[in-house]
Amino acid sequence: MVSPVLIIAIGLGTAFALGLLGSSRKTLQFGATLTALAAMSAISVIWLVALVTGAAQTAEIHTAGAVPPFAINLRVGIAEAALLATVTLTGLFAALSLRAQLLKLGRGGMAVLLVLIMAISGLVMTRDLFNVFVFIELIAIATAGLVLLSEDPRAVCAGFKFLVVGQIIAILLLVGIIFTYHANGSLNIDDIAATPVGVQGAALAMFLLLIALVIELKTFPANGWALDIYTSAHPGFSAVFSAATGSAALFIVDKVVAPAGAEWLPLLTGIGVLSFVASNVVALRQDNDRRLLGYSSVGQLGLVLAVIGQRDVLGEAYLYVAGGLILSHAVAKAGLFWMSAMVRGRNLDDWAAIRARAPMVLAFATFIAMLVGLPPFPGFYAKWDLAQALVAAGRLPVLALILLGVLIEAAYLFRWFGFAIKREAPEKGLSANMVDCGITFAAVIAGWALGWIWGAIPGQHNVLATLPMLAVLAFFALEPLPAKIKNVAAIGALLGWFTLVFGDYDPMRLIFAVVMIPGGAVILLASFTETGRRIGFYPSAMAMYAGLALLLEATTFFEFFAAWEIMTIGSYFLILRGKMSEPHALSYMLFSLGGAFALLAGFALASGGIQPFALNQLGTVGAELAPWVFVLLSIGFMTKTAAMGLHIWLPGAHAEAETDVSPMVSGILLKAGLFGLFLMLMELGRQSLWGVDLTVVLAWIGAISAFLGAVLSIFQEDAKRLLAYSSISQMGYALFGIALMNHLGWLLAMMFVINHYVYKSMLFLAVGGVYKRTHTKLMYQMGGLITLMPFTFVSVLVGIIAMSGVPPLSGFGGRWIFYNAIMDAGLRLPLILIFMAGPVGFLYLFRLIHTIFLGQLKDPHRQLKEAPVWLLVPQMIFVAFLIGFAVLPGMALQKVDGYIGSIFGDQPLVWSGRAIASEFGYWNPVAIMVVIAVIFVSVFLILIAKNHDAQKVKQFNIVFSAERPYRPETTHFAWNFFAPYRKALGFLEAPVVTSFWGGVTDGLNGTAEFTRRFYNGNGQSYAAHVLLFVVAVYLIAMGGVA
Amino acid sequence: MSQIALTCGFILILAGLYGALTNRDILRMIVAFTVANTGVNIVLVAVGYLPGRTAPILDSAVPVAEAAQRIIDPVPQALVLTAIVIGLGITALMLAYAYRLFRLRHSLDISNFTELKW
Amino acid sequence: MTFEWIQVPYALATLFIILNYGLLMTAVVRKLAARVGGRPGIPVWQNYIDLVKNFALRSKINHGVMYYLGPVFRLSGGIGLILFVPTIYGSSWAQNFSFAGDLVLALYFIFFGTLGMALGAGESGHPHSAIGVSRGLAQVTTAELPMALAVYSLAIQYQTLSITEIVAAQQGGLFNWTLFTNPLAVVAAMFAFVGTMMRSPFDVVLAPQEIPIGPPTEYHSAYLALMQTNRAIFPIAKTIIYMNLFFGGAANWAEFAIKVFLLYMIPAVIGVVHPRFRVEQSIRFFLKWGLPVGILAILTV
Amino acid sequence: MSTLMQGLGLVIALATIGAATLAILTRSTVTAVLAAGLVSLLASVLFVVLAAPDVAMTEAAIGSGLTTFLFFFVMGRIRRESEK
Amino acid sequence: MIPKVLISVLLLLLGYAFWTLSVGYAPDTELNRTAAYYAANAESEVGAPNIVTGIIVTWRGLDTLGEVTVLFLTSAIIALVLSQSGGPSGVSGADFLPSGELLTTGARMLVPLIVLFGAYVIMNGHLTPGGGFQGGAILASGVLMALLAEPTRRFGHTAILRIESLSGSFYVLIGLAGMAIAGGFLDNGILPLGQFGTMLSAGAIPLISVLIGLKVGAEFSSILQSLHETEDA
Repeated sequence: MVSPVLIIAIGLGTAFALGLLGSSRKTLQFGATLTALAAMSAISVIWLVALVTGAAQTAEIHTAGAVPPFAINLRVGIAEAALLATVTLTGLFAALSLRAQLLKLGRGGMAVLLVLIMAISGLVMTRDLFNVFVFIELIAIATAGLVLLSEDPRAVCAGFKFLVVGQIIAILLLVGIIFTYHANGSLNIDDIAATPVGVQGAALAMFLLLIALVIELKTFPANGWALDIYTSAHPGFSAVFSAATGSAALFIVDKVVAPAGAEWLPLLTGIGVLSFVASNVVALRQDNDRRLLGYSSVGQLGLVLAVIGQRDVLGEAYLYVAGGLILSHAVAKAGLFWMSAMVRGRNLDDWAAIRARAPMVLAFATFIAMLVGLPPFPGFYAKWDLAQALVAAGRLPVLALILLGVLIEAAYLFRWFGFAIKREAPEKGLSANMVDCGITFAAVIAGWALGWIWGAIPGQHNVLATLPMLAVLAFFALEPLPAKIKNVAAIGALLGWFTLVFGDYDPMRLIFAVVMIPGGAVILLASFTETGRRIGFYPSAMAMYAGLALLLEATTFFEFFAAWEIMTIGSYFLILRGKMSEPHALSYMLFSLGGAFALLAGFALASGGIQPFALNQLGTVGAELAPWVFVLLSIGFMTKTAAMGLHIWLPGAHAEAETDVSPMVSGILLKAGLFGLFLMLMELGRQSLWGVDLTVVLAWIGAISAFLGAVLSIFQEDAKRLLAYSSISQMGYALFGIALMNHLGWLLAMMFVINHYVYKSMLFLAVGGVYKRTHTKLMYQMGGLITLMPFTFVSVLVGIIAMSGVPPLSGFGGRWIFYNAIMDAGLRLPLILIFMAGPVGFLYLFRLIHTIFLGQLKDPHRQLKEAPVWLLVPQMIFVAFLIGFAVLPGMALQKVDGYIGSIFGDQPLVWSGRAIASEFGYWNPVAIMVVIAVIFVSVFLILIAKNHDAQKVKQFNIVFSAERPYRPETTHFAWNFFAPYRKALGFLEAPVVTSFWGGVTDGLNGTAEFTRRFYNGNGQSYAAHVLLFVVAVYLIAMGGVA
Repeated sequence: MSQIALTCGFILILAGLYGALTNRDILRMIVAFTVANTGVNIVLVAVGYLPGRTAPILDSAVPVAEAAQRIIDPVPQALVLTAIVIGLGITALMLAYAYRLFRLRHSLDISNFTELKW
Repeated sequence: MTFEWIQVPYALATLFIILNYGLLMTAVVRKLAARVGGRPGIPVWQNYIDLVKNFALRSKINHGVMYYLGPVFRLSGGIGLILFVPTIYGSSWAQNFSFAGDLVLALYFIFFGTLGMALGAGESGHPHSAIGVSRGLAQVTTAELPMALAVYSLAIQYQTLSITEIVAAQQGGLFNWTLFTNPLAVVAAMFAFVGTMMRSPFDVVLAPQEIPIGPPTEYHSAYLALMQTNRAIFPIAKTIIYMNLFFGGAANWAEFAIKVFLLYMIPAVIGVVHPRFRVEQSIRFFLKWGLPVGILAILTV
Repeated sequence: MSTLMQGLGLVIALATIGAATLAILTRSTVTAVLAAGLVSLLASVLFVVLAAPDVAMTEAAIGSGLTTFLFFFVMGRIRRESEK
Repeated sequence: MIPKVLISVLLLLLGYAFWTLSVGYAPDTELNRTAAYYAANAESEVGAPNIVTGIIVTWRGLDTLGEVTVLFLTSAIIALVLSQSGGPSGVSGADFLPSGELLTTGARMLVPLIVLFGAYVIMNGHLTPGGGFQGGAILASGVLMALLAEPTRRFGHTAILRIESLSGSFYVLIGLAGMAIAGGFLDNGILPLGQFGTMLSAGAIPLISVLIGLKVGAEFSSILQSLHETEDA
């Protein structure tokens, strides 16, 4: 093992020696630079590996042959080694990224880069306060030098602002250091920490020291200078500035906190959280990509600073959490800056250029997921552990603010991703070359590898090391294959997984599993219509299914949450594929993440920091916390089921998705929320808060959703939106059923799980087929398609009969159970809404079938063909199932009924033969079917007997008001179909919820716009901000310490 | 003695900062920073000063055995030496920047260099 | 209760009685209304004549499958409704096929014919049919609401969803009728009854076109005959439900005939003396008057 | 340490502050640069009083010497630039 | 721009913090443990009577290496800054200071003396006040003098560059040698400590001082030259 000092020696030595190579041999100089950086990287990586595997112990390196505190010493432990590896590798890649500039400038530039990397490494290793100062100054000077590499003349201004602030930092730092030395008689960090301090003024000295280091982190609001650098510097350098310098600066704060003492931690937390939230808010209004990344960097550093401030409660998890966040940040930010080097335009929507290259999209998605902290990346694990620790320590406000910040960060990052995927690609395009792509992909690989490592650490559940996730990865590899082959593989994978696991599930899980896994496979049949390669579809879809599969497998909170997030990510990418879905996918993502954070908080509250916490221990939560856990989890789950108030993401997301995606996200994905609610209520049962029974609240929300969803649905002109609102209504029913908290209520909800999957999938596929042929989703532009698309018509017909609950199809079973269920329940008022929702639902369903298939056929549609056969196949399977399920509901429900009975300890339904009886009524599906069929057939036969020779006439052959209509359009009564209804009840359509969320968004954006005016571009103002920050924190801190 | 030097150093720092924050001329800002840096150096040295002792050089006047009782703290001096040199480096760099900025806009007024903002 | 083959002829007999009763009674009601208006009115056998005439008509056209099936759905709905509800309490042969399902089945099966008819009319391509359906559906959502609440109130009151058991609970005297034991529910239900019998003031649904529900411009011949048949039995079937739920049911055919006639007369009389509401007016009416009563009914039971 | 030294220190400190004030407040940049050099020079005297000869040497050579020349060089460049 | 009043208030508050520091400051009466260690071990460990030099070169050698690097960086960056900007030809110093015959002649005489003095200061750094930095700065003033005297003359850029690179590289190598054969990176014990208080003593300190002096001198010179000269260099 070579000594880590060599990192410094090699860096410096090479920098000095470059002058010997002669100014004309630039390539040689560049080669030497690369070699030196590679050697430095190699040393750090070797140490990292050795330390992690236990082959080496933390190294204490003494210089000058004396022991500390009398000589400067260095240390390399695991944290240091990891940071060193990050720093040196970033440096190596940065040299590659900057190669053109470096070769142009020659020796000087290369030397500066080498010294910068050397200095950052030194900063990471050193244990001496004044040495810290020297390295910081070296970094500052080198930064000021490298900023000049940019071709942007504004970089000069940025560099100068940076130097001005650097001077102020230096002054504060020196004064702080010398007084700390005076108080402690030592400059060695460990020595200071070990010695108790009694001297007056030591706290103030420590304050100056800390605040100077904190300003190095570019905390809000003392960070205008740094943002200018991010905006104008060469991105190859910005990557170093953000990833390497930022991480090292954090590490220094962390080092100094030990001698400073725990009383400074709250201050750091406060600064960090403020910086995190405020930077992210300001970033909302940013449209320059690099400045946006700058704000994001500042925010991320603030987040880690807050984590440093929480080290007292994190205990052993501290390194894991902080490290996860830092490394995620470093890798992702470096990667994004490198990508920014390839994108020619500077506006966010110029990133649409990357769309042409699928690997770039993958890279972009990876980096964003890392920043937001989504699985399987380290930030996700870190976020989880952080939440657990914070809740265990009762620091809920900190957690709430951090989650808020993450949410805002997700907002602009995913909005940006949406731009990249959906906006028109700019002409300027991309200047991709092998080297830039190579280093970007090195970052991508590093990101996934870190995800694996973070999961593989003992005591953690490795999200990536599960069969479904491996399958997802496999589908990345399959991407070059044609879509049809991948589709076979996907269906095979789903069915294979199902056969593997279904034996272990209890009946209720089994129902969910059938709907989610083989149910997904049935919908995938429709994907056979797609030709080409369909890049991006299968990894996303399989990620969603993997999430669902893991959700069912989950036994602990963590597994459940991880699965939940995976499912969300996958479905987000799926939804984003739709033509017009950009804003809707974003709002889907944000609501989902918001809901997920509610879950995170709820789980953390429930477990009280104990890990792993089994799902079925949820019932053991103490009586004081249980209602709160209930509230948080319900919010999380209801976001997924799109309960009224949290629903505004759904219509757009479901309606704008692709033809075969809509049924997946509607028919299948919504059930995840129900699954969660089932799990929660099974364990928690009824809970009351302030005397209010929370299940009653849920029932009300369910009823309101059922009613308003239906009302909104009837006013839609867009067929898919109509179906989407209908889903809100249907999920409202299910929610109501669950919230009844009795046997039949739950059975009702289970019935909805099955039925809604079947008929909503079927209807979405049918409408999708129509859309494929007519190229419109507006129903009033269709009409009369029954003769052209008979199969589609049949499936819609069966679908709406089933959905409206008209006997004999399976929807009626749901209604019957519903009536029996409410007989037991004490709830009466919300029932009014439910009662009304039923007929209202009939309205929109009729409209759907009428305006599309009946009425007059439009001229442009006369030549249409039936929908593609692969769209029809799953529909026909569903039709067959609906009829079968209508006759024999017992095949699915009887076992579940028994299982629910084992939960509630009762058995209200009696299954005798094929008839079902309850305490109140009875239901014989076979008899119903037979009677209706016999009557129908008899009447039909009579009609045929009389009218078999009826003359077929054109549909258009009609007369009204004694006139022949002129064009079919004029006689298709379809637009604003329920005009009287709108007149009477149109006020229910008022977009109250949308306005509310719109207000929240506008408020945030307004705050962002207002706040960013603060960055007026004047270097002196920035310097004054720094002073203002120092003084403000000083006043606060002294108030706190005194 | 050290109180006097300390106060003097702090006043120089504040004066320097005041100058740097109120003078819009870039060169004057740099001048102000050199004043502030000098102030910092004075503070550093003042902190290492022990009344009634001599410079930390062992010669005939200060034999090794008595050194600990006779000399003042050498550490701050060592630090100041470093700080002075670093200060010069930064000043030189800022001057070079000032020249670049001047070439960019033919102005030395800091408020003319604000196109990067928000 | 299970199925036995003997039930089939029993059911057919019931159906036959109700069909004739319906044909005659609607004619009588029309005649009464005409007399009140000072006109001579139709002969009481007029419905039979129309039925036979339409069945015999030779010229017939077809607009498509759903158009063809619409009347079939319609009539099946009417017949089914009768057959799923026990007609005469205590009679061994007039229980029909009520073993197949309870009150819930009857309530939801009402929509079967409506839906089919609406679809059939829709395929005729006539704009008026669509307008009629739109109005009808819009109105029915609020008109049925008090009924649903009343039924729920009733079900809680009697702790059963079985129509037979509800009727059984009302035996033994006039004051055991739901009308007296739960008057709020009955009032609420009567809102719905009046609202769904397609008479003034709630018959604007029929006004523009008379296709989906009333006699036809497009539907004719055997289509019309089927619909006329349904017109005779469907209101009776509905009235039977109300009779069973709220007015003690019928223990024999005479009681049946009287009660149905009287109930049927309620909307007829109201219709004669009230002008039409527009649809949004009826919606508001039901929400303003029917709904509160219904709510009271479920809260006080 | 005698009162004499104290007095000397005080005088030098006051002079330094005076020079600094001049450097900050004067209108002429040249005066400011020279005043800043003077501050350094006086500071190095103060260092001698504070028993720090090494520092004094450095401050004199670097702070008051080289730095001042750097300023003048840059000012010369700028002047020529603006004359052009 | 922020109003001056606001700045003043901010600085007053900062001044309050400084005032608190200064009021709370009491000079030590004894050397603290670090300083006491240096005082006690200056002879035995580094062998340099000038403890400050001992600290700078040995105990805090890493700082010094960094400090040298700062100058190195600065000179490199200034060269970059000025080479990028392009500018008028000619020299600048002449505008401010007369470069008359007297100065030229005086400079010719003075420069060798200054260089000599610099060398002395460097070589005696471990014995008397002075050392690599001070000496290097003095060397640079020699160059400065020459520049002022003969504005148009160009000094060997390459030579300065070579000196800078070589001295820097050697410094690092000596540091590594310390790691290889003595107690650690930058240990001066690679050479014998010698007779305390003599010129050739204190291990590698004089050698390092020379390297520092050369390097600092070269760097200062290069900075001065860069700022002084025209860009076409």
